[in-house]
Amino acid sequence: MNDRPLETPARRSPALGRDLIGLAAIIVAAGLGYLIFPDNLALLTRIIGIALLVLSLDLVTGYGGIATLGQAALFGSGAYAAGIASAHFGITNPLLMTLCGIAGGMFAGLICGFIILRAHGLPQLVLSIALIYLFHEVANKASGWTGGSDGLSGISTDALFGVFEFDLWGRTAYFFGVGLLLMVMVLLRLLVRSPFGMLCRGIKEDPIRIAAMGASPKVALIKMYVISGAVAGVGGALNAISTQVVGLDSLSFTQSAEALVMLVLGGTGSLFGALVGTVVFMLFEDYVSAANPFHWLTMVGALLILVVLFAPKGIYGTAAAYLSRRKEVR
Amino acid sequence: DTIKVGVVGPFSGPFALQGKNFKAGIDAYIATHGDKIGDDTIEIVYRDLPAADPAQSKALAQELVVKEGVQYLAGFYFTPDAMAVTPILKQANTPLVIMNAATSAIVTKSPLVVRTSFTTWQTSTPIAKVAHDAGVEKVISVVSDYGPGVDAENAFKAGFEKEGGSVVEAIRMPLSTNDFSPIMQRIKDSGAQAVFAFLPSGPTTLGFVKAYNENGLKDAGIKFFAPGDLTQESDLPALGDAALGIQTTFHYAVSHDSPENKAFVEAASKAIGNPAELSFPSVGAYDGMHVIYKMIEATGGEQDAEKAVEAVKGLSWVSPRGPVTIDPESRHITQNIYLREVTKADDGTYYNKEIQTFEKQGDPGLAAAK
Amino acid sequence: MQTFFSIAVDAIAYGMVLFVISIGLSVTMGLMRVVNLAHGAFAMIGGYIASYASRDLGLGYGVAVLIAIVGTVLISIPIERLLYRRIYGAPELTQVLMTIGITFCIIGIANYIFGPTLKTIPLPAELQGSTNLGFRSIASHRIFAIVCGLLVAGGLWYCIEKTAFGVKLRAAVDNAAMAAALGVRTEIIYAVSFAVAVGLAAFGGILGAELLPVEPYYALRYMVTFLVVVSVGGAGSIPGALIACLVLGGIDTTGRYLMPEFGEFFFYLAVIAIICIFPKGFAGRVR
Amino acid sequence: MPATPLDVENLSAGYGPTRVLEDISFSLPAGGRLALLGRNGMGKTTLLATLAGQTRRYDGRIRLGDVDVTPLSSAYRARQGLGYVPQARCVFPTLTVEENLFVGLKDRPKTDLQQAYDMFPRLFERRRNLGSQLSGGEQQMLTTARSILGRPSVLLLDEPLEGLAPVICDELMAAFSQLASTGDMTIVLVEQRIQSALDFADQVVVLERGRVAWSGTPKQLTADHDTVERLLGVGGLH
Amino acid sequence: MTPVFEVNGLKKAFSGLAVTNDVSLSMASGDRVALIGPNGAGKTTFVNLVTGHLRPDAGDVRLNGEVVTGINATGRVRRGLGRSFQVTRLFQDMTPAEHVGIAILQRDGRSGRMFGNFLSMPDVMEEATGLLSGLGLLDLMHRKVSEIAYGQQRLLEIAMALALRPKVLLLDEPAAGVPQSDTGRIERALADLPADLAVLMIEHDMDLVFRFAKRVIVLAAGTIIFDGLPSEVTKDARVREAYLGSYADASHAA
Ligand SMILES: Nc1ncnc2c1ncn2[C@@H]1O[C@H](COP(=O)(O)OP(=O)(O)OP(=O)(O)O)[C@@H](O)[C@H]1O
Ligand SMILES: Nc1ncnc2c1ncn2[C@@H]1O[C@H](COP(=O)(O)OP(=O)(O)OP(=O)(O)O)[C@@H](O)[C@H]1O
Ligand SMILES: CC(C)C[C@H](N)C(=O)O
Ligand SMILES: [Mg+2]
Ligand SMILES: [Mg+2]
Repeated sequence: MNDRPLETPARRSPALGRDLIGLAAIIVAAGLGYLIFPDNLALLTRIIGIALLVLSLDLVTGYGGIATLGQAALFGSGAYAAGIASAHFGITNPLLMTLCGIAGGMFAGLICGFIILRAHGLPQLVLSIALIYLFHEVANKASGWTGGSDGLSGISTDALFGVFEFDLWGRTAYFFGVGLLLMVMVLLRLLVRSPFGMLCRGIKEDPIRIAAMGASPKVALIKMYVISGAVAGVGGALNAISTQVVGLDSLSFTQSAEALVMLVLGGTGSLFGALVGTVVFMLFEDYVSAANPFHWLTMVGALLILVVLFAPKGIYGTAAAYLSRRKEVR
Repeated sequence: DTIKVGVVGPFSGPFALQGKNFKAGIDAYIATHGDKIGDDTIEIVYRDLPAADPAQSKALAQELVVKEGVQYLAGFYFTPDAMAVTPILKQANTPLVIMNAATSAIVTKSPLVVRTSFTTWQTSTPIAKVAHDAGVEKVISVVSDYGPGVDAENAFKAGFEKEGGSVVEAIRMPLSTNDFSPIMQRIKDSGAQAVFAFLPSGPTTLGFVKAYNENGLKDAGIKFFAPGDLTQESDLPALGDAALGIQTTFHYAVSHDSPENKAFVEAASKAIGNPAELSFPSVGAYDGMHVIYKMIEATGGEQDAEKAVEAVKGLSWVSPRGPVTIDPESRHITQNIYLREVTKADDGTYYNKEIQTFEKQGDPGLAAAK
Repeated sequence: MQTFFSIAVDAIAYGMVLFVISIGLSVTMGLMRVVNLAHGAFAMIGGYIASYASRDLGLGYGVAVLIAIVGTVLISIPIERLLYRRIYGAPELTQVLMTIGITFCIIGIANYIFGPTLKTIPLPAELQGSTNLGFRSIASHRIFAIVCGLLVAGGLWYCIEKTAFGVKLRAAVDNAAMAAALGVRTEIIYAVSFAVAVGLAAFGGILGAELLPVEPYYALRYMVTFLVVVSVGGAGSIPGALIACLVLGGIDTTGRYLMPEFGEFFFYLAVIAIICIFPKGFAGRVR
Repeated sequence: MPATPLDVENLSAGYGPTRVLEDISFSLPAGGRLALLGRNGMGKTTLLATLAGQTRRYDGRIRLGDVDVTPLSSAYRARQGLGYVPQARCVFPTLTVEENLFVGLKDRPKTDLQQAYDMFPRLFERRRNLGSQLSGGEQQMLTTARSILGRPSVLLLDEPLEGLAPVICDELMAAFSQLASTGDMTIVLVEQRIQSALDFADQVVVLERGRVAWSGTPKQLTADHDTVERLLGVGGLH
Repeated sequence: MTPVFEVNGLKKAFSGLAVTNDVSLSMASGDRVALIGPNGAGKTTFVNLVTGHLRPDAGDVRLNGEVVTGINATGRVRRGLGRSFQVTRLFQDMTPAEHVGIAILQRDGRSGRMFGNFLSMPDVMEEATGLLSGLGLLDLMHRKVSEIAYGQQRLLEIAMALALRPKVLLLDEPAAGVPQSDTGRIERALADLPADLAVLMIEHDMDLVFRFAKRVIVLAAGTIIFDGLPSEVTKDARVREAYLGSYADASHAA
């Protein structure tokens, strides 16, 4: 009992240190990416956009315990919001477009959260599937606004801060993306450690128990969904800004399912897991599909199976568990 | 020098067959014409884009240009994917040779786009005349609810009304429809004498055609007209007897009777492995390669997109599908459209038998859009 | 009125085809608690084998069906031993990852072996053509599917609810460790159930091939449909799945008839409404 | 000489990498009644679970009668005559009471179910209810009855009295004594109410941090105030 | 003075089986009541009806005079109704510190804060450590719940209920599975409860019941058959037969 005063700070600093190391790791990885793939920044930017989608999915699935195969609804809404702002309303400032994306994502998050939380487990999964198809259908029908199945084109973007053009080589888009990702990561680290983050983890494990403590799981999860929408919206907006088109695929079941696969691949319930999963999956896919455009799917399938067999908590999750065990032994 | 051509298409996933046809057409062209143009060697870099995904399409195109240093972009099965690439062409200084994507408007998005395939307007307009000539006055139109489907509906309607007929009802059904019985019921109830249908080539056409037979529409004498997507050669073995007698208009039939086509089919069959898989995207790709070769000749291997495109404007040649010209105005291909009927050959296989030719058809879609 | 009957007939026929294809998934998901996204892949394998046996080997329909079911089960045995056994009881998302991986591999392999074209399974003469119901005609093979669906539903329901095997299976699913402690050999129970589910998948794949043609992408193309049907019914419940198939088939068919352009829209809206009213599906097993 | 029904030698076990049990040995004669005592978290549950084959064993041997069951899985140990009533009430929630009992029957005829109903009439009243709809005590009755139906030669009971009304406790302990006294069943009992456990047992093992800290007869333990105080944290027994 | 807690004519039947049959009772602040009764008598069901986890067929529940029958479980907790669960319901992946932390923050309306870490909030940590050490869980404070023994989990259940500082506390078998050596801790924790808190405890451990309760209510087949002083309950013939058995003979009751 005499170690009580020591307990608190001793618990805190490693977490903070880990956060800093994590952020440094992202910066280093971003730099390395730039050096290793200087002429494939478009891919890296795309990875960042999807990473934001996967992060947003992690918030609801990994931290909130909501099974969803419809997360692209938030991502696509962000993308369309940013795209429509530019193509139809002449809002071409990338920062403003990002804000539009965030708003779009949050709005979609509110709708989805409201509906999805009406069931649990498998039916919940199906609700999310139904939702993503509805979003898709709406976007398909509203072709005057969205361009329908031909995609929304005609998006133009001003230079960032009036100086950096979004050009063919994609440097601006890449650094813009890295900047957004870092900002989101910092905010999310704060969020998941906060009382609210802890509450959500509790809800994930046993919502009834949380309700018995006087908290409303539903309200908390809807909040989480809206936050998740903001994150996904950033990703969608980044996608719209950097590629200047938005297609129906950004609102598709396939996109949602892929995001889920990436998340589980990296490891749910940890922000770095989401990042690692996205990067590994997309780089792997890019590599094998370029190496053999015809039969690469088998390789991806094999990767997924191997991960389940040898890293059942996901790549990052398993590595982290291994490392912490090593530490304990020492 | 090595000149790289970046080809983007669906090489895996649900449309892998079409991507495979791209590759077959390209391989056939290289096999018959060699991989050298002057001192330059041509090299194809493939990138897979399994389904319509414009963002990914643009990223791939950027990568091809920046990293692989391709001088030409080609392929593109889906309209949105092609659309997504048009904004970067100028800065990349690369022409874009479209080997399939069939929406009229693509060529207007950039002066560096050339198309060697077809448009849905182009293939769907003549069938209106066919229908009318067959004595049909009232038609119901049934299309898949997406860009090309809507194009087909409009093209047919425009054509058919010009002939003096009327489209009594226009139905758009979701792309993912599996069971077409209720649609057939609608067709029956509409009182139309014939149905005009557009579905993208692939699995769903099977269900549609079977439902047409099984629900007794064929027996009731309701005629069936469609553009050739519905009876692409690779789907025919599955459709079997159900498809017999269906009339479609299209720019290419594998059975087309000409020495050019014989040579092409032979080369392409070898490239694709299984001749039964050969279908229309292969000829778009084959002619696309022809255009690219001409461009390379004209520029002497230098990267100059404008000059390259300039060089092929008005270019005419005899393609496996028949005589074709690149329209200097629109940079879209002017070609013959054929009326074909699904027929059983002596060896028990099915093929599209050409029975009528509409010569030198341009793209009515562009005009309609104006 | 005639239109109404006509739609009803279509709805029942379509619903029963869905039922036959998805019921195996209801067994794996509801009873074995494995989110088996590879269900469609096994249905597809069944379809390919049947197509190969009847088209290329020229065997009769019945024989081809039998060979296909047995063949699919044989193929599934090593997959079950090596892969599925590792994910029984694992978190659902891990199961999703594994079974999607398996699906990708099977798609790739099917594409490699059979090529990307459509494959059909020629029907015997008795099942070809249409049967006249008086007010309309209906494809004979659909009547066959309805009959098969009812037989499968009855047989499965009996096995699960009334036999010792069914009780042991449900016990093993509820709490594998406890069931083992009572002497239930859970691996054997699981292997047998898995084989049954795969056999049903193959059978459904063959029976439904007229509607959902066999091609490599089959495994993913219809995944969502199967998933929706099973969950709306309540995973693990045979009557639930039957009701779900008929209701969803009905909604789909009616929507497609009345306003095809919004068919998809209303279908998914209906799914949302149903789940909001029955959050566990029509007959979800209480957990 | 007939082999002892349960013989444990140098057993070490735990969960994953966490070792909980170290070097545990004891053996029981036919009809033996062992009370396994120890404070919270000392490894009683872990020991029973290890005997039942549900944890990771590092070392040691377990024999059931003449059979070395060490390499056997849980199901095969059960088929060798081991019964296990775990601490967390493990009813099958989606099965009815009757079906729950049916699983415990192993392949015996259904008429044997009557034995369970005789023991707990309450279960007969509730036989069509789902396991998840039972009250806490009813679940406890069901778990116990289910194991006894399998006629195990060795029965491991982890706090079987938890949540049962005092009357039922009396009846149940009497029933256990009865089963053991015929010599067909050997019982290992973990129980928090030390007095009940000692009244029942003829042999006691006390665990302390995963090791056997004391063993002897109930009488010896009652006399040994120091041990009782130190290992069980209870101030004196009578 | 209005009772802090009152139920009137509460009824509940599950598919025809009447489990709660017209139960009425009231408690004043500071009451220490034990609810006992045979297995399946309907005690847990009663608690669930009171907390709002089940909807009664008839009757109403009042907290501080306010009818809360139409308010959901969460709302009732906010109005000062706390409970523990008969079968532990804990968050397997979280530590005891976090369990108690959430409860404290929730009570103070701070659980929605999206920044800061409770481990660095001195007031929360102090209260949490205090609570946990009182129940002997200090050493395990930062271990995952999945790794701690069952009896300790029961203690944590109680810690969480206490952290909410309810006005009325319903404890469903708090000592089940807790070894004798540790029931002392529970007793002490109960004894330390604020004097104005009304406590209703369900328990089958009669020693604990008689040491704790100032009033005993016996429920059998959904009906209250006894409500009175502990010293009298052992004398009631019906209770002895239906419930106490030999315990009454041993007359442990003081
Ligand atoms: N799943 C697990 N993983 C890791 N450690 C565990 C696990 N389960 C239990 N333990 C640890 O093993 C030790 C023994 O636990 P066990 O449940 O066997 O105790 P017990 O004597 O039965 O206690 P109780 O009287 O509370 O039931 C405890 O310290 C506990 O922390
Ligand atoms: N959802 C339900 N459906 C049907 N019967 C139920 C349901 N829930 C409880 N019961 C029955 O109601 C009765 C009362 O259960 P309850 O849990 O209230 O008993 P209890 O008094 O708490 O008993 P114990 O002391 O054993 O915990 C039991 O017989 C139980 O089987
Ligand atoms: C009809 C298809 C060949 C057209 C193609 N899918 C497009 O998007 O343009
Ligand atoms: Mg224990
Ligand atoms: Mg109870």
